[in-house]
Amino acid sequence: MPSFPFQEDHDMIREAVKGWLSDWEDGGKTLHRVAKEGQGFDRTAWEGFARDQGMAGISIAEQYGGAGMGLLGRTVIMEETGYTLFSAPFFSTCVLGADMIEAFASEDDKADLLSKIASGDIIISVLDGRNQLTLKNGALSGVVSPATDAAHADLILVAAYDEDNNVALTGYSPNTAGLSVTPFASIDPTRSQAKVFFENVALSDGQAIGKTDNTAFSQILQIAHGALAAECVGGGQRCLDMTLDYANQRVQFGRQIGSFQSVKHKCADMFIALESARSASYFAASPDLDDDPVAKFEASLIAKNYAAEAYFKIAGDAIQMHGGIGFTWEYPLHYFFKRARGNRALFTSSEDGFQMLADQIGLAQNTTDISGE
Amino acid sequence: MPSFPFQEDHDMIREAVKGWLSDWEDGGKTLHRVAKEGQGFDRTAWEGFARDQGMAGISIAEQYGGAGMGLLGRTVIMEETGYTLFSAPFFSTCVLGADMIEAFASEDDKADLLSKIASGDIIISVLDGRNQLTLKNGALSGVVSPATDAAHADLILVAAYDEDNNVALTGYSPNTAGLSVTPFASIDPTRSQAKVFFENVALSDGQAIGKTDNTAFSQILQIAHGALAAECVGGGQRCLDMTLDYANQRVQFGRQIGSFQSVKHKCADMFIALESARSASYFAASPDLDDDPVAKFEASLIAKNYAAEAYFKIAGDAIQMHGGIGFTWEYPLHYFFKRARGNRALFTSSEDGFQMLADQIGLAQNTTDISGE
Amino acid sequence: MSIREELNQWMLENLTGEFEQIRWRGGPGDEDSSPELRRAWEQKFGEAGWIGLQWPKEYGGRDLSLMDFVEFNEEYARHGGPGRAGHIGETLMAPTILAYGSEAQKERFLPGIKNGTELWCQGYSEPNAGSDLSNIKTKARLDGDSWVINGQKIWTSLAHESDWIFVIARAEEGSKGRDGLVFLLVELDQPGIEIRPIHQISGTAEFNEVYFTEAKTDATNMIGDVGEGWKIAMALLGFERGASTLGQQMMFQNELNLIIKTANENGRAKDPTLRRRIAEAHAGLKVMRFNALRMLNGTQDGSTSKEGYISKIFWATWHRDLGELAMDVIGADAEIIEDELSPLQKLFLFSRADTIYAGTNQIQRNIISERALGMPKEPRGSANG
Amino acid sequence: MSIREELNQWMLENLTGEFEQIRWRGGPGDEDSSPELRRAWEQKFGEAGWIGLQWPKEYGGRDLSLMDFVEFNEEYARHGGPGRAGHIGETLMAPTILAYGSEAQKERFLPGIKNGTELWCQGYSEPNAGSDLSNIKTKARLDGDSWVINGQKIWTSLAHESDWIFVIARAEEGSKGRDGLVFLLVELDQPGIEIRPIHQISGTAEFNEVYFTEAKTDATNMIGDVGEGWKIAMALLGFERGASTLGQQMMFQNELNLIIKTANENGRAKDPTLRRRIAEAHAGLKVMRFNALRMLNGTQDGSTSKEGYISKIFWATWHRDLGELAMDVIGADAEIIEDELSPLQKLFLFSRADTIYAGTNQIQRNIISERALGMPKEPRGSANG
Repeated sequence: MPSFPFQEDHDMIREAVKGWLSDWEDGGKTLHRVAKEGQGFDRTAWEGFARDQGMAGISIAEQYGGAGMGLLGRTVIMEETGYTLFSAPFFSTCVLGADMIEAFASEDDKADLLSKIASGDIIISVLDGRNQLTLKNGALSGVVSPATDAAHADLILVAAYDEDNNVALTGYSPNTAGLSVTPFASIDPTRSQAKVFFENVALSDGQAIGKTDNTAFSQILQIAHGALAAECVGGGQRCLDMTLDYANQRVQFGRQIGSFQSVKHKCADMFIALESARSASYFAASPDLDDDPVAKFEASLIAKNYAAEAYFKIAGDAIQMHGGIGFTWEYPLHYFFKRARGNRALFTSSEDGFQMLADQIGLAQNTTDISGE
Repeated sequence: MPSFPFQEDHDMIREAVKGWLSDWEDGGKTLHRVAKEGQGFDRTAWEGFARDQGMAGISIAEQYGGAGMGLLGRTVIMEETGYTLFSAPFFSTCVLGADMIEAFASEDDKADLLSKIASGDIIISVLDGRNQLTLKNGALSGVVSPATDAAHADLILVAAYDEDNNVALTGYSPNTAGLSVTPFASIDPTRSQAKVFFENVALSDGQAIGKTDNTAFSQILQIAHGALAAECVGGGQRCLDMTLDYANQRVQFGRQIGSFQSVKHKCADMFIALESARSASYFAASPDLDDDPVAKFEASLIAKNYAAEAYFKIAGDAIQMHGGIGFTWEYPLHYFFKRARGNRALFTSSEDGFQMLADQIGLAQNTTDISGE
Repeated sequence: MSIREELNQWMLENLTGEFEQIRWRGGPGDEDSSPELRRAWEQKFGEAGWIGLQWPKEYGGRDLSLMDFVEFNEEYARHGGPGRAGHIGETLMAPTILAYGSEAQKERFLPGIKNGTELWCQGYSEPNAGSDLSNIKTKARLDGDSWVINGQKIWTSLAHESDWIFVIARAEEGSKGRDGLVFLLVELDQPGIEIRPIHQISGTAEFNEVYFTEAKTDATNMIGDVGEGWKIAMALLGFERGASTLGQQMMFQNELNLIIKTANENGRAKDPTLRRRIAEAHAGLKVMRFNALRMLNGTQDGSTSKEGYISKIFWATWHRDLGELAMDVIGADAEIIEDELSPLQKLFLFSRADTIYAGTNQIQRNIISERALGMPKEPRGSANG
Repeated sequence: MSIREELNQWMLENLTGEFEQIRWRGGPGDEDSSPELRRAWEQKFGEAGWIGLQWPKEYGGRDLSLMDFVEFNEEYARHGGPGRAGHIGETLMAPTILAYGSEAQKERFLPGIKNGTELWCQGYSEPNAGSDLSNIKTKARLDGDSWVINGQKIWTSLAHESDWIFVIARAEEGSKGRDGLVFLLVELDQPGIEIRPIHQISGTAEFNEVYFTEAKTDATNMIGDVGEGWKIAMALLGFERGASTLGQQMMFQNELNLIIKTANENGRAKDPTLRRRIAEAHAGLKVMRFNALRMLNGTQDGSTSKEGYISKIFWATWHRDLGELAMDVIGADAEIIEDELSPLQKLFLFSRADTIYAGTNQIQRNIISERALGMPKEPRGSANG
């Protein structure tokens, strides 16, 4: 029986992906290589995964050449790529990019772009430029940072306010005049980050994908970001697994350290946080919510922020439980800790996320803007 | 050698007070009696403590008949009354009342009132009515709640804004026309609380004690409330002592529960919180700060809020470590838990307290008022 | 008509009149409120056929599916249905009798539960066997056709409102730990039983001590055999993690709603720190609900799936934190008691027990680490381990 | 002139020129920065007579009182004085030699420390003796006039920048735990010693592994006697909780000031949640300072007063939390590395080690519960306990 809420085919995909990614990661060796190369991106592996394994299209509708396995399908992938820190643009391209196109593009553009995503032939980076970019005389200026996976994207999807304060979504080639992408080193070396500079980039130089109002755009963006919860769950599971392996093997004071109550209880707390985050993640991907965008938005908000907090706590505890080896570079645990820290801040901070949730559940708000910037 | 930062005479006072209060409390029996009587006040005991034992004047200057033992003197008393939940108005009268008079009264009033405090002949309740009372045609109206120890006070000292937005301090007899005191049951049954109603209470019907600007008044009030830190430390020490006694005596799974790491580590955490709170409390009472009112204000702010948070955490953990017996009425631990909860909210909430501290250390503030009411 | 609609209809028609006053009442920490009215409600509820829905049809149940039962519980709580006086009988005793009882025991005891006429309580804990449940000292000896019981139980919820108690006792002289125990059903109204209330931190008394002095029960009132007491007691605890947790969560939702309402009314909803804590509480409740669905869909036989192990510590800790949040949301007035403790004040005080009874948080972490994570057991002490 | 004024004058005149670039640098997590310049600074500092102020006058000290030494440290930190390359020598090695060393050892080793010409590191931990310090496997055997050492030490701070190491090793074949150990002083620059850096989570390498293969030291370089190694090692750790903690706190204050500045500049100072966390960090630092004063006034002999036991876990946890706060205050840009890690990024990453090295938080809680609270020890396992 497949584990709730998944179906048999999800479980099969998980088994296949798990093995492939485990080979890729090679017990941390590949993470060291990726960190050394400094790109946060393993192109060969991505092509193997996306094209040869056919994983890029897991949640793309069947009519566009995907497997049509819905949010639960990509939850499986994100969990397993999180477990191995697979350094590839699945989230940027197949979640963020695909969701934007699915929601806002014309049927023709969908047919074109979604099938390119499904076949692994395109890498997309999505930039939310609503607060960073200004539109003047039909051209965009400003800087968007951090811009995940922009450094090797074939298509950069940019959201910015138009003259009517709607959100316009435009697709640019990275070679567009006035647009430049500068990669930067991130604390998390397994994810590709960049700054994207816009100097009078004409809207007409890009491909107009669609328009929508601000609220609808925020909802779709949040639902896509909800998939990060699964990445957090996968990473958290990895941290717990590494900790259990270590605790059962390491002997101090004449006992496995895993027999000490302080270690056992910390592992129990990690497990509680992990399974809670898993419930939050699965809830947001639950097909029950498919017809209720507001409920799905709220569930995604909960999932992303709850799971990101849990992952950071689990990863920090994992380092602590490992003692000295936990904070060495050689032992790959720190990559997970860094990813956890990055995920807490990616898109919205947990603080802003929970404040948004407070609005959502009907708590009266202050009228003043209290966030920084 | 006396323990830093105390002197020999402080240690002597502590020994004397400790024994007397322990006899009073009688292993929790007296707390049950006080709770049953519903006054939160043991008059006989107070008279014994204040008059016969001469403890009311511990920090009053010698020229007014006190012992002149400074803030460290009253720290000793507050710690020990906190250890036993001594149900008497030492804090209201000998700390809050005395500080107000010391800071704002004329020399004549000081001579009169401070010596009455020192001799244990007067009970004072101090009401901060700045936001609750309005002045119209020379008379005050409104309700102040909670008003600690007002139900049995001989003198009610009321702070309210005057026409110039200064703070006027006026002393009233509880029999003053238009003033009425209604005691209420509090979750913490060992402390006396009331609501005090003002219906056109003429300023001229009271004794004008003094005037000051708002900032100076807030400072003095905060410094007085800093003494609550010592009460929290005393109460926290009692919770830890009860927990250690229990953990060393109770056997489960064939071992004293105090030998389990989860219990040991929780007790260690309680001790860390307690000793930190103690440092905060002693720091605020340190004679080094006597010439620096701003530093003393800040230290009091830290002490009260830091120690109140610590006490609440310690008391909650103490209940948890006791298991079933910890949440029974019969076992007196819950009185300490309730006092801890009350102290967190008394005067200012910890949240407001830390926000004030943020101002104090130079963090830019928002202009909007974010607190409730 | 779905079960939800059926119940909705019935609640609209029946949670009326005198029963209005127990709407939203009788939850954890409030179980002492209006006991007689709640007993009457239990009978009315039973007469309407709402008790034992998941039981097999041959015992008067409807063999209701899990998801339908979930809906049923949610609907009940949505109406503010009173805390069920018969919940220990329905959710713990009945599944145990169905799984381990004889045909005669099923016939004797299931109808009283189903009709709401016989209320049950639980006799597990003892003064010296709190977290260490196997350290049972209460003794039972067979004397002719009767078991004769001597000893003391503690933390027995609602014993003073119940008709029967199930008891684990030591039947073999000199046996230790999990061996030699029996699981007995005992009528409370008899000279050999004395019930003394334990007043809690909230001043109320849901819990009791129950003293057995030559108390008797018929020899036929043993579930399983001599020496099987531990196995049956543990199976019963397994049922505690069942679908009733979803009903409990709806009670929690009601409490959270009250907190949100309070915060909006007194303006503290605008305080970012409280906003965040309330939002986190809301998120926690959603997590709890989905975790329960995972758990219930994972196993349906009283055993515990891996994620099921987090259920108790998660809700207990969440609920305790909610109590602290409630007081902070009320603000300075939180200390004032008008007439009696308000529901949020009760929540604050009673929820301190949540992380202790039915396995403290510390015991839960032991269980999780050993059973869900397979970590090594601690060495036992030498005293009597 | 007070010691504070004396030092103020000197710092104004000397922390200048090339040394400007190491102002504020070289604290924990930043100890790899400009090692040569900091070695030069240590010598300059020593030449000025600032090292060994608390030592007796006969060994070149000034017998400085505790409170004066506190002021001295505060003043040094106030100027952003560089992390001291010689701090292990001055604060750990020297007091140990003064307390347990022979007259000859004092004459041989104190001047190098005092002049800033000989830097020390610590050889305690081993790969299989992390928290369980007594499980030492490194061996020493006396061969003529020399001790010959074989084994491996780990987590040795700054071994690659040091001249000497002090080592605990097992001198009696077959001895266990705390018995049979010696405390040896060993010169690092010799063929029998290999130093390998351990790269940390921050990418920098303060810590090292040190391998001993037939390494030698003169027989006279043993402090105490064979079998006294444990006693001396523990006494040395006692000195770790000395007045130098106050200097450390001034470093912390500088970090906190940088966070406050950042928050004011980027506007996050107005976020109530961050405001509260920053205010709590400030309160924690004041508490730490007063706790240190209580501790230092309580005992002045290297033993630990009751409140002294909380010192390590308190600062370590506070500092780790400060690292997380720093990143949250920076906001979305916190991930961006410009050229090299910024001081606040280093703080975040390196402080993960704080709650682990020199006794993990878990070990600290054991120590507190057993030594400060007198709670029972745990039963040891049977394996080799």
